[in-house]
Amino acid sequence: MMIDLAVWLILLPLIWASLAFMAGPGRGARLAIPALGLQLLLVLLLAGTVSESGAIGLAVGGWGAPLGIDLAADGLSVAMLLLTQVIALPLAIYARSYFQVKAPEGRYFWPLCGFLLAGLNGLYLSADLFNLYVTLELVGLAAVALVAADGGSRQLVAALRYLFATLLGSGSYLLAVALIYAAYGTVSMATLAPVITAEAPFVVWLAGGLMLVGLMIKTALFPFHFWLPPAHGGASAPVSALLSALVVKASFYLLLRLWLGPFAGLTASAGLLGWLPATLGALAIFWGSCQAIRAQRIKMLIAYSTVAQLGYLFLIFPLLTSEAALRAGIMQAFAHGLAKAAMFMAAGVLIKATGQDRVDSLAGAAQQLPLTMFAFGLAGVTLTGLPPSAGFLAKWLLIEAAIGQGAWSIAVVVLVGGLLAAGYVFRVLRQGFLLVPAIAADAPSFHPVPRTLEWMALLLAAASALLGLRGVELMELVALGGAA
Amino acid sequence: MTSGLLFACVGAGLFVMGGSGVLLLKHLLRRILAFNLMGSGAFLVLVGMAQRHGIADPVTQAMVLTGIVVAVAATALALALVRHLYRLSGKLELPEAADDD
Amino acid sequence: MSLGLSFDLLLGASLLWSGWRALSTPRLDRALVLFIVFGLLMTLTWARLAAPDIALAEAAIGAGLTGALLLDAYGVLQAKRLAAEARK
Amino acid sequence: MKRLVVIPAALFFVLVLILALVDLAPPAFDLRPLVAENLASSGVAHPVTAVLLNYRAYDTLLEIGVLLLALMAILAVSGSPRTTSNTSLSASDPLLAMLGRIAAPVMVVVAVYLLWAGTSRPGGAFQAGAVLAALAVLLHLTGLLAGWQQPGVRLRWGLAGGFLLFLSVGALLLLVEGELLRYPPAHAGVLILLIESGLTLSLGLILAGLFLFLSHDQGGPR
Repeated sequence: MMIDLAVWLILLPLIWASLAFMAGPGRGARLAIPALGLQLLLVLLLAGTVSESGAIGLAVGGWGAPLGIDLAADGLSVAMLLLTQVIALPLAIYARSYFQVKAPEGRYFWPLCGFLLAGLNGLYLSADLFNLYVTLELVGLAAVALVAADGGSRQLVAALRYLFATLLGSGSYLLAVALIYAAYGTVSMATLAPVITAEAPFVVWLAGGLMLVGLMIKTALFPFHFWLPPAHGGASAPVSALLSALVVKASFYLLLRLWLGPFAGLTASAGLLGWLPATLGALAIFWGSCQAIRAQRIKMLIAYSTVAQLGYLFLIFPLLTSEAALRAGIMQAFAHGLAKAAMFMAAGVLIKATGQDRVDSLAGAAQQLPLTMFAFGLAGVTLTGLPPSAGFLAKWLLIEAAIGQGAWSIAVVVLVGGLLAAGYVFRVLRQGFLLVPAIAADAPSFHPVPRTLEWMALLLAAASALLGLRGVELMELVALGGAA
Repeated sequence: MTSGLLFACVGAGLFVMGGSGVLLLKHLLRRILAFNLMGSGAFLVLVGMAQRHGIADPVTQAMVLTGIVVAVAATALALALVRHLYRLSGKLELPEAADDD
Repeated sequence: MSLGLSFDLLLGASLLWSGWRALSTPRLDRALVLFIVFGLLMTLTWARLAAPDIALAEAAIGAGLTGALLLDAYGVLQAKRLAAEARK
Repeated sequence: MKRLVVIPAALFFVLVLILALVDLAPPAFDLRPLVAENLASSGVAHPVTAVLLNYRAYDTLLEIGVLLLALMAILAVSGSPRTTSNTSLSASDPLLAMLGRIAAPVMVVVAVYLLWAGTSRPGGAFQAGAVLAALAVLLHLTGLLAGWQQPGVRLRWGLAGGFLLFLSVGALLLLVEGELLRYPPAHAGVLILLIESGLTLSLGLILAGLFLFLSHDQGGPR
């Protein structure tokens, strides 16, 4: 009975998305928000079930792998599902007010968003390599469509870049699935895990490499990050939040799942392999942070910060022999997800209020929009990794794992990355809190903004800053039945 | 050599050709063609390798049917973006470097 | 070498050739035609691989619909270009 | 510059890949016997249809979702509805119009045949839907059917109806049988035919929509 919960997490968004489409352009918020509330309830129940009785699996159609498709929910999947629903609900409430003011961009937001969430939930639950391909495409195409929806030519260029990158990524993944099927005759992860060993034929190594590269492109790991800043920086604020907080995490999750699951035999035999993503991750932290410090537009600053923060996720790969590294990765995914959603939402409020998106134009924002600037500041605390935020806990866990295994270089990267993050966060806060407009007449006029927008940004920011205090429960969940 | 294996090798060639095309070609319509070649190549590897001993495999055939539909969906979306971009800017190529601000 | 295999070799070579030319030929209209030819060759290939379902889908969706979409897009782009040149 | 990296890398990769493919041992698992054994309880006689709509029906469900998503994406991208002047029917060649009128009933019959044939031999909802879509495109080209702009409520129901029907059957089976899309063997055939009929109609509309929504967009660079 309880496993049905997991299936409804995929079915519900598909249902409300289709109904929203049938209801017509711009409609669907009143359906989506209660449904998202229900989804959040379901995922909490699912988390309870999994922490009581361990990982659960289910065979769609009653056939079971390898003939049918299996779904599986373990601690890792449930953690990602939880992150998705926790962010989606406040984001939907935010989006509802946001698009009320500025209608045309949001005409197809609800159906597209529903399909995107269904794709994400489906991806976290799937245990079948080919089915994962379909969910990857669902997520990728929905995300591209959201970036492009009713945008100008700059947004279209960004969307096209994103589209070709994501198609290249999923194409590589598909070829890898074909190679795996050629070698073993099945695409079920549970069936594959015991048979893929270090003595696997060379084709399997090629498949692993293709999946690694394909998913790194989709996660925008340096040097494949080129598509991310324009896409995330150019979309409308709710979409940017959705993309930066959730979508890029999906391909990271899949990489982690494959690394620890079916390909564990290969990754364990090639100990140095983990340093490839970790090195790129370190470069991403430096490159992304420096670009963020230089960026002129506030949303580009946040987008480059995403490039940097994604880097931390990849630092865990050489350390995965210990459970602590996995926990650090998931905690970082939560910290960044919550904080980045809050930041983009706050940026959306600032842009709506000032009508401009330059960092320089924020002078005096703290007097006009104290809640929003406070939300931005709290999210910034998480990104820099100050206690008691989730970001602090993530970095603490990561440094602990790194030092435990003698990987001092990773600890150094984490510390330097925190300083760089402080650099770009402080740039915005200094403008907002400390500077007053040079001449009173020059002060940007602030338009009134719905309070809901401010409160939702603050809610997520507060969650990101306070999660550090309640991190233990989450960590216990991740440990449960994780990494089969 | 069976036809399955032969076409799988052809598929490998098509995939790589299409992939390089997506990376290198400037004209957006050509990139869409290249993406389709890439997809067809992967499908040929999937079915060809599964049938390299000469017996038809309905599982991979069904997967490829799914894949073809996904590919046409992606192609249609790409064309919608390209046509709209052309309408707004008159351009059929992406600008060289992503602009920062 | 059997007749079937030599046919397959020829077919495989034509697939690679038409795919290559579709990407490299300088004229866009020729490229699109070559791409549709490529789709038809794929249909033949699926038939050779004992996959009639895919052959039907490839003919209808792969070559047919994708080809129609591309040609329609090309037609519009061409018409606009001609109109723009006429205005000059 | 980029070429100097990509082309040698591509050539090297394809060489390695082909060498690896050629000397690959036979796979450890073989799904063909499983497909054949369970065919009797799958509700259809054609193995590919059995995989598509029974064993791996969940893939197919999501794939229809992807297609519907692409259609919505096109609507979302193509901008706000503009003046309808450029979608008025073009005065068409009477010969073409006659061709369209003759072809229409024939193609509908072909679509129904393909749908029905799919249970026992090659064919099925996709192919039948594609034929319906081709019919719509043909009618458009012969001037009998206008290009589509923003879809009205009936068209939206038609576009999403097949997907929603598939989804409802899946959800119903989850409630009744305890697993998503687990057909009771006695009713599998009927349920699959029901799903396929809905899909044929919606796929026909969606595939036609991909063409017709895009092709109404004739405006030049502004």
